[in-house]
Amino acid sequence: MTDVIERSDATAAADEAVADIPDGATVLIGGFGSAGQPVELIDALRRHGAGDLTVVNNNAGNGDHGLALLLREGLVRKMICSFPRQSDSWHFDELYRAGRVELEVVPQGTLAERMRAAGAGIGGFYSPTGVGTLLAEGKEERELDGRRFVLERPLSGDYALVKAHVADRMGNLVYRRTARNFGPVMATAATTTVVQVSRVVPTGDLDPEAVVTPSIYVDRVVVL
Amino acid sequence: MTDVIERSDATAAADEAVADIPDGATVLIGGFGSAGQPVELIDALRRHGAGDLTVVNNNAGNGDHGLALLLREGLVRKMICSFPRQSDSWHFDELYRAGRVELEVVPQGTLAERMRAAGAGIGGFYSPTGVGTLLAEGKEERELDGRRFVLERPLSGDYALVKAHVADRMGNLVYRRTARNFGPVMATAATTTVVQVSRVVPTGDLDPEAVVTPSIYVDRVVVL
Amino acid sequence: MSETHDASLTRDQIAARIAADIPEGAFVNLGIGQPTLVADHLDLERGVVLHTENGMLGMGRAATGDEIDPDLINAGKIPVVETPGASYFHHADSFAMMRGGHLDVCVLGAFQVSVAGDLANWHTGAPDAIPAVGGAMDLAIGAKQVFVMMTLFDKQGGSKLVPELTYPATGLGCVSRVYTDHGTFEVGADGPRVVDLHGLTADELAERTGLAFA
Amino acid sequence: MSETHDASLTRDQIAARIAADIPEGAFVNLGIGQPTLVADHLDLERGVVLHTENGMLGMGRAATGDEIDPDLINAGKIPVVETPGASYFHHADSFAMMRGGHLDVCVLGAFQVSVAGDLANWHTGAPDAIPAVGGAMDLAIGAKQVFVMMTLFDKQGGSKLVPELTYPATGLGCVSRVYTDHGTFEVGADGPRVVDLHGLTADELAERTGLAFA
Repeated sequence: MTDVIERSDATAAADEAVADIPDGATVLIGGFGSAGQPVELIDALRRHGAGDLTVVNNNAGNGDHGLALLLREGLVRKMICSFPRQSDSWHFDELYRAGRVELEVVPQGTLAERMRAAGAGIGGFYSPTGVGTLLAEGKEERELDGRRFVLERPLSGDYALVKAHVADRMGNLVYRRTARNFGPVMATAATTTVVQVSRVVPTGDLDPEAVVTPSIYVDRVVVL
Repeated sequence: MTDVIERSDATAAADEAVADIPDGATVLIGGFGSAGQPVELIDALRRHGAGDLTVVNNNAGNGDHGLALLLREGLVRKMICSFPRQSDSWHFDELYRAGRVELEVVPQGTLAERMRAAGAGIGGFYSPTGVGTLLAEGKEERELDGRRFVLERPLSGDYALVKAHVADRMGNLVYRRTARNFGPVMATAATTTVVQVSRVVPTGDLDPEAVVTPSIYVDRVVVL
Repeated sequence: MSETHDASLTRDQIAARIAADIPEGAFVNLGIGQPTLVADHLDLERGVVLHTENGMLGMGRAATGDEIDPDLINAGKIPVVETPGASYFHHADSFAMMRGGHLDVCVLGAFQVSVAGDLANWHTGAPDAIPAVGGAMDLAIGAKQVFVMMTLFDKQGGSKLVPELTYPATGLGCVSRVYTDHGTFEVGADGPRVVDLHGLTADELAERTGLAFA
Repeated sequence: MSETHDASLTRDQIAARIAADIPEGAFVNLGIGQPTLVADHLDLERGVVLHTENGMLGMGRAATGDEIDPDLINAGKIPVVETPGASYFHHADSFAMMRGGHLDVCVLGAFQVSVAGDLANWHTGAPDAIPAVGGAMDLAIGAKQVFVMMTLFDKQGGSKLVPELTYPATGLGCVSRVYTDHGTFEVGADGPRVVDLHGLTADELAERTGLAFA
C-alpha cells in the first residue's frame, strides 16, 4: 500500500519521506543528469544525515547541488554508476582522488539491466556488453551460440528515490519525456520506493493503458 | 521502416502481409486465449500454406478457428507454449496423441522472459521458476546467493504475428487492455514483425508517453 | 493452539477463511479456478488489489451483460471488469512482477502439498496426460506468501497433505499455508502445524493423514 | 577501387559524408559529442529516426528559446525537441533496444580503431584517469553497423587506425566503417580497405599509418 505524504511544508514532507533510511543503506537514485533527478529527496537525505551509503545513479553528481552535495558531506561510501567523470563533477573527483569514495563503474545498459533483473527475480544474465574489456575483468565469461558473454548479477536497493510527474492516490505513476529514464526500473529493484511528484490526482484519473509504474512498486509518494 | 498495408479487400491485405513466410519458419503468435490473438493473420498464414512451422503461443489453439486450424492443416511441426491442454484444444490433442506434432512446454513467465531476452540481446538468464521440477530437466542448475536457479536461453522468431489496437503510420503501437499480453515482447523478438490493427492514425496522433511498442520493432502494419 | 469446529467447511467458507487472512492493501493473485472464489469475499474497497498474470493490476469482478469486453479477461479467460487505479502491462512485465516477489499473496489449487511446502498442481503424472503448466510454476515461487486452497482428502479418502509429493512438483518449499475443508495448516521448514480444524478432531486428523502435527 | 580527392575533409564534411551513407528509414544513434553533427545532414523528413540512450526514439534537433524543456534532453544532456512519431521508454527498454541489435547505425567517436574493428573510445589508460564509460560499450556492441567518426591522426601525427589497440577496448570487432578527415575505411575480419581518400595518396596513407590496405 502506498502512503501519500502531503504537508503544507514541502521540506518537512521530503524529510518525512526519507526519515527511516539507515546508515549503510543502498540507495538507488533516479535521473540522467538533472532530468528525473529527485533533487528535493536527495537534499532531504543529506539533511537526514544517514552515512556510509552505497548510491546507484548514472552519474556521480553535478555542480553544487543534489547528489554532489551528498558526496561532499561524506555520506557516500561507494558510488555505482556508468559515468562519474563530467565537467562539473568536482566534488566526486576530489573525493575519489583522495581515496575517500569507492567507485564501481558499470556500462549504462548493464546498470539498468542489473536493476531490472533484481526487480524481476532473475539471478543473473549473460550480457555481450563489455566482453574483452577492463570492465569484464573478474567476471565469468561464457560462449553461447558462438558469441561471448559475461555474467552479470542483479543489483537491488534498500531504497529507491525517484522523480515522476504525476501519481494517483494508489501510487500509480506517469513520467515526463526523457525524465523517465531510470525511475521505472529502480522502482522495481528497491525494497522501499519513495517517489516525488509534481501532482497527485484521484485514483482513476490516470489512463490504465498509460501507467508506466504500477502502484505495486511504490511505497511512498510525496508532492514536492 | 514500417510498411502500412491497406487494401479495400482485407483478406488480400492479410495475405500480402504473410506472403513471404517460408516453410520451416519460427512464428511467434500473440494472444492469451482469444484476447490479442491475430486471428485474421493466422488465417492468412493457413491459406498461404507454409508448413513445417515452429509456432510459439501461450496455448495450442482453441475450438475450430485461428491457431487450431493451422494445427489441423498439419502446418505446424512443433508448438512451444505454456498451456496446450484446454477444454477446446481438440485439434492439438489429437495431433499430439498421434505423434504428429512436437511439444515444448515452458512455464508462462519463462516463455515471456525468453522472448524478452532474445529481443534485448541477453544470451541467457538464471530463473528460479521450475527449479526441481520436470521442466528443469536437462537444464543447467546453479546456486547463486543461496538460491537455486536454472539457465534459460533466449527464444527468437523469424516472424511475429501480433494484434494491436491502433498504429500510427510510422508503426508505433498501442494495445487494448489485457489484449496487450505477449504482443509487445514478441514484437522485439522476431526478425520480421507483422501487426494487425483496428485503425491506423497519422504519425503524431499517438501520445509519445503512451506508445507501448515503438516503431523500431514493427515491420508491417495491416488494418483488419 | 488450534480451534476445533464441528462441521467441515464448504468451498465458499474456505474462500471466506482465506479472504480473512489477506491483509488490507495486499497485492493478490488468485490463479484460476476455485481460488478465484476468494475474490467474492475480499472488500476491494478496503484496498486489496488483484493481479492477473495476463497483464493487469486492479482486476475487478466477473463482467456481466454489456460490461463484457473480449479484450478484458482474467487468467481463466473469463471476462472481468476494471477497478479504479488499474494498470495494464505486457507479459514479461507481468511475470517480472510475479517472479520478482512483489505480490503479497497468491492463492492456488493443488493436487498435493507436502509438509515441507512443496506444491504439486500442474501434472498428475499420468503417462498419457498432455503436460500444461501455464503460470503455475511462476506463481508458486514468486509471491511472498503462497496459500493453497483444496480439499484435505481426495475422492478416495487419501490425504492431499503428504509427507512427500508423489505427483510431479510445481515448486519446492514454496507453500506457506494450506486452507482445506477440514482445517488450516502451516507447512514449511518447521513441519506442519494446525491453525484450525473443522469437523475433525486432532486424533482423527493424525490418523487419516498419517502425519504428526505441531 | 578508391577515389582520391585533393583536400582533407572538415569535421562538417565528415559528418555529411556519414549522413550520405545512412539509408532512408534507418534507426540511428549518434552517441555524444562530434557524431551528433551528423544530425545536421540527415533529412529527418526522409524518415531517419534518431534514438537517444536516455529513453527516446524520434529525437529532433537541439531546442532553442521557449522550446527548451529540462525533461527533454539527449545523451549529451543538451535540450532537444521531439519529432512527430516519437516515443519515450525507460532505461532498461532503451538499452534492450541497443543491446538487442535493433538500431541500424550507431556513430561514435574514437581514440583508436584497430584494423579488426576493435574500438577504444572510453579510457585513455592514464593511471590517474577517473574511468567513465556511460553507454559506449552498449552502443559499440549493439548496433547492426557501428560507424566511427574521427581524425585519422592524433595531435602528434600518429595514426588512430592501428594494427592493435593500445588503449583499453570499448568493444571487440564491432566497428564496420571509419570516417576520417583523410578518408573512409572498412575494417573487420577482412582487414582494412580504403573506400575513399582525401588529401592523401595511397602511398602516403600506407606510409603514415604503417598499414597495408586492400
